[in-house]
Amino acid sequence: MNKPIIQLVDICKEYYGNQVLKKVNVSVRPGEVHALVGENGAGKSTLMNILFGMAVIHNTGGFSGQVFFDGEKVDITSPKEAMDKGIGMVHQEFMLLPGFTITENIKLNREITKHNVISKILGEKMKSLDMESMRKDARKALDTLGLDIYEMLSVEGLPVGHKQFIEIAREIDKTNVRLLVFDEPTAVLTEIEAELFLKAVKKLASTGIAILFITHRLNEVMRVADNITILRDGEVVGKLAREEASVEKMARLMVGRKIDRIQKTEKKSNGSIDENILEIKNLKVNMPGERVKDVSLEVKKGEILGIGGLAGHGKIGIANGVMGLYPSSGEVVFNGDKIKLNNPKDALSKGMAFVSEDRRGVGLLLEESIEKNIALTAMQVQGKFLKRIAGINFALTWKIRAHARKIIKELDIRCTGPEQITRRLSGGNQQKICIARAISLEPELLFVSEPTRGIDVGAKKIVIDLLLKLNQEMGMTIIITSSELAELRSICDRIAIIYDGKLEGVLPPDADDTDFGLMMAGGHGKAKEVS
Amino acid sequence: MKNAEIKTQQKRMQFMPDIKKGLIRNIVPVVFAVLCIIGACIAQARPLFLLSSVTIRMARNLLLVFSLIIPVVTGLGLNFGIVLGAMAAQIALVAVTHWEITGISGFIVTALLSVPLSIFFGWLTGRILNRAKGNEMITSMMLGFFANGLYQLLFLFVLGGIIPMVNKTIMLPSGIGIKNTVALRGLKYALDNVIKIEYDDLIIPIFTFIVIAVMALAIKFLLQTKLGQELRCVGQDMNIAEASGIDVDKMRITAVILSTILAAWGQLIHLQNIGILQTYGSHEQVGLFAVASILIGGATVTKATIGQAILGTFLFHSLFIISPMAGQKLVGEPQVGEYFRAFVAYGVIGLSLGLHAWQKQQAARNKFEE
Amino acid sequence: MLKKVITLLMVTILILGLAGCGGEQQGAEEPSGDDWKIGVITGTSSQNEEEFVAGRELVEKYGEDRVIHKTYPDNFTKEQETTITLAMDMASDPSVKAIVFCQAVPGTAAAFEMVREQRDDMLLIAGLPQEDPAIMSEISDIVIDTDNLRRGETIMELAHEMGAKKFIHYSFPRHMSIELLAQRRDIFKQKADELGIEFLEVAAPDPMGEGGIPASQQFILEDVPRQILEHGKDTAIFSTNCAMQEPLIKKALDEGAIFPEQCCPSPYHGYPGALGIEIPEDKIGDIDFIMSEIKGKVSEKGNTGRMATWKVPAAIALINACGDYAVEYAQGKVERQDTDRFIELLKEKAGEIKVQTYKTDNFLLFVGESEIF
Amino acid sequence: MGQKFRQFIDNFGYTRIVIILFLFVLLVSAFALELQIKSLLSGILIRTGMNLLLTLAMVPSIQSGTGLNFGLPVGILCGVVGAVLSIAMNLTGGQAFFAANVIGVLLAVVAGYVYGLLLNRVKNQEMLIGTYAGFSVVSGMCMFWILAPFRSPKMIWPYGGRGLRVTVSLEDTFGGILNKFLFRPYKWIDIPWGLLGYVLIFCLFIWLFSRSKTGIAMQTVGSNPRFAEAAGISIDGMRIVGTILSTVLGAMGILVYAQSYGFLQLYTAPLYMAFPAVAAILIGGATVHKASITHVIIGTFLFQALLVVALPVTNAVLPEGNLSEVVRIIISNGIILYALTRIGGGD
Repeated sequence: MNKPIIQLVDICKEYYGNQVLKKVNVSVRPGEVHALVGENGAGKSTLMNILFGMAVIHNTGGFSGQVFFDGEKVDITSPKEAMDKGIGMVHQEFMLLPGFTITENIKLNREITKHNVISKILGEKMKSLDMESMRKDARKALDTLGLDIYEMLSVEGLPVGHKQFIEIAREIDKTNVRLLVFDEPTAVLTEIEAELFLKAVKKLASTGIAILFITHRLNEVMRVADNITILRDGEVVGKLAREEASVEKMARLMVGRKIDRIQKTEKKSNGSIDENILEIKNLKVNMPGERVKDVSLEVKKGEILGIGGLAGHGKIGIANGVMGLYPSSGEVVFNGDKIKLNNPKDALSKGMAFVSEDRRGVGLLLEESIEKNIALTAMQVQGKFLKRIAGINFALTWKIRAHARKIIKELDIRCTGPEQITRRLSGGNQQKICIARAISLEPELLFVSEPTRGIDVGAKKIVIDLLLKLNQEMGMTIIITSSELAELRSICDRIAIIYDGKLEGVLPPDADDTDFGLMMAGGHGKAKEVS
Repeated sequence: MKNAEIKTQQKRMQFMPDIKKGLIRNIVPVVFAVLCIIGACIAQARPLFLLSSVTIRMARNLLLVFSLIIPVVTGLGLNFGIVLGAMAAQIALVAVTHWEITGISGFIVTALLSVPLSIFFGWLTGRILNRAKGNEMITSMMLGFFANGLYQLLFLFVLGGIIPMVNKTIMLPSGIGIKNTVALRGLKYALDNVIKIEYDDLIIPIFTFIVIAVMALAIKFLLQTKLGQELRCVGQDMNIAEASGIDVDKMRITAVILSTILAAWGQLIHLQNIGILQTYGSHEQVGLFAVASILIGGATVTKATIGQAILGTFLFHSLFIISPMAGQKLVGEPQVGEYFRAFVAYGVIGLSLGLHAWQKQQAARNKFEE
Repeated sequence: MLKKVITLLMVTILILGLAGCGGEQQGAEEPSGDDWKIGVITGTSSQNEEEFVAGRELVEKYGEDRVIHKTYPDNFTKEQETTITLAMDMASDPSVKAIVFCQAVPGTAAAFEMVREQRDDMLLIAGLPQEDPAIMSEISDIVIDTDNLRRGETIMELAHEMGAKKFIHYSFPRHMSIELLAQRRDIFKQKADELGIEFLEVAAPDPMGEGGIPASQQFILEDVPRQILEHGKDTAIFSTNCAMQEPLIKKALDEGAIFPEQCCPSPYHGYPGALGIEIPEDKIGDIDFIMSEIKGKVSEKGNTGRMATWKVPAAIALINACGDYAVEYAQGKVERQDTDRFIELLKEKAGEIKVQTYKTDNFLLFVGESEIF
Repeated sequence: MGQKFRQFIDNFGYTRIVIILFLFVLLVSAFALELQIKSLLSGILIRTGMNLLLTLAMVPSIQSGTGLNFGLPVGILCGVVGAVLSIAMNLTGGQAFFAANVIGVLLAVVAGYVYGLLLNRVKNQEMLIGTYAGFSVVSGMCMFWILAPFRSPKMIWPYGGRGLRVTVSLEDTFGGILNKFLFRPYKWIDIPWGLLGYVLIFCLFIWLFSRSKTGIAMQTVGSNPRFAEAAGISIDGMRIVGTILSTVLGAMGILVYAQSYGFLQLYTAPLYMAFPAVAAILIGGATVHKASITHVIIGTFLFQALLVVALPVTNAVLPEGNLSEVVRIIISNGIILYALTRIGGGD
């Protein structure tokens, strides 16, 4: 057994009083493929940020614990330092320049240069690029990965899979690289590409490079990992060698926790519980990064339906598609009425509302007042808060203010008043305003995407309670899309799991952890349908 | 996807046999060319005259248009700040005229003298543009106006007023300030005359074209060096460039400095051909017309090549030569011809910009729907 | 690759197209003695109506086959290359024997120089030059301008006659870099001292600046009443810029100030627009009518005897004289620099004038008689 | 206290503080130099009044997300055509002004709609394309002025030139109609209540509009198009509304300007009209993404006040030569440049 190349010892980190890593220990040896497995928000990214000395860590008060690299205690304060030490990272979002060739991208800012007449006078920067040597290096790196693609092609228009390979090729081309971190590398790959990729990882490891592999595709873990560390809520909940691991076991460790099933009071009867309020047929949504390939789903009146799944599989695309924010096709029937797709106004005016996952981008007018944010959609779509004077619809400031005050009180929004601009509010209060805006429409059906992302624990509970209240007291049908399975399981009546843009299955909230884990990892061939 | 498949697909994309698609992609130059031909037919102009006019104008303006390429590649958009380069050249020209250095040696001295000035101006422009990321174009335009004030201050009050000037021929009678016209007697055709071909009315300043060609090659060479690679990288994506350890701000300043130097030399070539410096007016047209030329050649605010610059200069000046003639023939009244020319020229520039923006939107949509 | 092919293809087509479509006259016939034309370049009517119409008059007088009339760009400071091409285009027709450029805006010197390089025999006349006199007189055969030097004295004398105690000179840096204008200002100063008039120099916004013409005009509208309030009604006002004349005349009349002369003296310059003179169709071009109309308007406001201009429109007389001279040259009747004949022709058009030369023999300056309203 | 003061300065913007201080210094020196303070102050008010609507025209275009309206000459030309037609119809006084406005606005609605369609095709390039579109339209209209069939004796050339005069006097039609209305001289200042009232009514109207359903929708599109889309607002439609409004204000603005100036300017004059309006609103603290009525009023006031006061004072300080004009160019453009480098700097 050789010495570990990297050791993370007792790492703790908190963001604004929120403990995100609790005494985490991980170590990787040269030639080892080490998988780091966990749900979204389990603390994997934070761990990597610490490893790379990202500014965000230092700006938020640093961390406690120790990092050993090659047996020495190190203090990495910038990504550049990490790179110099020989730690490479393959990013989830591509750091590729589309106008450059593959070779140029692989050699970005590490170009091989040679002297010419001018550079001898004017210095280093005037050196010509030695395209031939660069090409050879690139070829070599691509060959290592087993990627048979012409290295002088422009990156623009290449399939995503190839882009991922080019990212990796760039890292392994760095001569000193000793530890490579892959952050969910296969998330965007097709099955065949993933296959190729896994082979390449094996090959790399055999050259003596240590590999830290972050993923939640469990069967891939089984294929390549030598050792597995499972994180949950910032804690290491399991360390397994491959021999002792199984997909089921990992799935249970990954999602399993005490489910705080919130006790529901008796629902207000709102027509027949078996009546479908929404029917989605063969929905396809072209949302970048969250593409929906073919989803059919039925939603019962008065229920809370959860939509779960891992990031990038299209769960978020469903609500966005139905509400007309991204180009979509298929059929959506709401209350027996066919909804015009790609037309937000139609969806809104028929009685649906949407709280977007992109709070600051889509959900809020950051420079405007709280009251305006709350009232705007209802005013535009339903003509609320307006009075017609001389042919012009004027907004009634006092009516808006009264409404805003009422909602601020009801939802307990912490602010200086209805005129405060929303940029200054905390994430939780911003989220409440998004919900307030949606419920100002008094919708029959409410889509909520990632309602608790990026807000603190206390606010999370308030938001969840609020949704529950809307459902139970006002009889609103609610569809929650969330990456936090536990959250879904705590309030939903049913949970649909999306995998690879398609519906993998629908489970009751109290179904087995293993079933959830397997479905999310795409390993569940036949979905268990509950109805 | 199999490698071979990708290769053939790439090939297909590059060698799209569909002429229609090619035309659409080059819609701006095509529209321009068609307009020019129609104009020429209406104007009934003598072909040799057209040819010689276009040739001379190309010689005068090409380098100025080239000076726009580097900032575009670096993602700064169209640099209206090349006006400052022109100013640097004119300051050098006045100095050399004042010292009465003539001929090609005078030209070389002027070219050398304009370099430190343009480096300084370019550095300032670059710093200002770095503070106005995303608004580079309008900022560089306003910078031009501002610099014009300083320029007038220098030429009207400082020279002769604070800095004593010995040579009185270029000074106003009062001794303070430079005359509004300075004849560049010693420098006229300094470059053109080294080698030139004359045939009837047609004069081709071969040497000037050689110099321009050398500069074009120099730009090409520069873009292939390490520095060029970094400039292109900044132009493609500032964030990625930053992340891969490139000093983005410094690269942007470098690009502006290079552009300013080229503009200064371009203005020198321009003025040595014209032979007369309008002290307070010669630099004004520089930005607007160079920008118009390169856009017409099919360049965009994010992509520009030497070829586009050449094509654009050719088309733009053809249009400017032909349209007043055509206008006059068409409407039969000289002043209406003049307005017609301005209407068509500016309209087509606006239209070509519009077509670019529209194409880009179209492309984004197509990409989305793939 | 395809792009290159298309580019090449297009340039070829374009050149072929240009060649194919171009006229066929080129070198068709050697011009015989009788085959002559003259070229006249003036501003558009938005620049200066009189010049443009004078150009048209020449066309009507000698026929369209004899006189080619073109206009320089409105935006002439920025489009010098267009000005050059314009002159080159004329010169490329071997039957054109003379080019008259009025006003000789910036770019004329360069244009003339290039024409001269190709056409040794060409007669080049510059009217109302804006470029350096030394350069202009060297390049052109005849340069003719209103006598800004002598006007420095005549205007001041006229102002004195009208009872001016003070004299305000509106201009801006770019104009003061024009040699003759700067010199005139100095003569003004000197003459004012002699006559006991206080000379005041006021800077106005440059109409070519970022505020454009409106900013300069608005400044005049505001500044004149202030100056009159401060310096009293017996103040003469004068501006070097054409665009400022209308507000200047309007305010001079409103405030009862003295207005001795425009920058380009003519009853048509500034007065009709400023005073809102209505022109019935049958009175177009009737100089007596316009004079009496102006007189009427001036006396209506009680400013009689305090405003003036020249009896004959300077630019019209000038262009007509230039045109006639050019024609005589083309017909072989006069030599290139027969200034005596030229002055004769000018006197025919402009009536009583005084002419002198400036530095060189071919740079002529003239002043006309004043008409006081 | 210090904290609050800082915050106040931050809110108000260094640029404006600097300009106000500069203006203050100028006024004090004007006083010290015994210049005509009353005339200067009155001049500031009149200039502010006559330019306000043109600056106001920038507000709808910024709010609807098309940025600064460099295509303002489009609207201005509509107003000018309106005025020319009203003169051709031999109207005078209030009738002429009213008719010019009605015709101008009608034309501006059509022109604004077409221009809006163009801008929707060229998102993110509006300002550059607007500039060239403005140039082109002005040149096109020059042909119209030459070829226009109007034969009104007030507008034709006196010496037989073809087409219309460059400047048409408004003395007998509607010159000064607003300036003279409710004009009250006081001890220290003359206040043109009519003019100020008239333009402020439109400010009020735009303010009210920004509180209407359509107005709010338009601003939403400008400040966050994706939010607007999610709220069921038609982005392209609102941009067209903004462009039409801006064009209409341009048309009405030039009429206010012309009646105060006393002349109607045809041909190339409208070309330069957009720049002072742009400069004014930027100085007022607006950015290419956000603008309000306050920005318009403060900006127009400061920019015009600077133009009115700076030159007479520098003239008095530097009586010889023309240095004063050069100094003015440097300072006023320098300040605009400074304001522009603030846009990218975040808030």
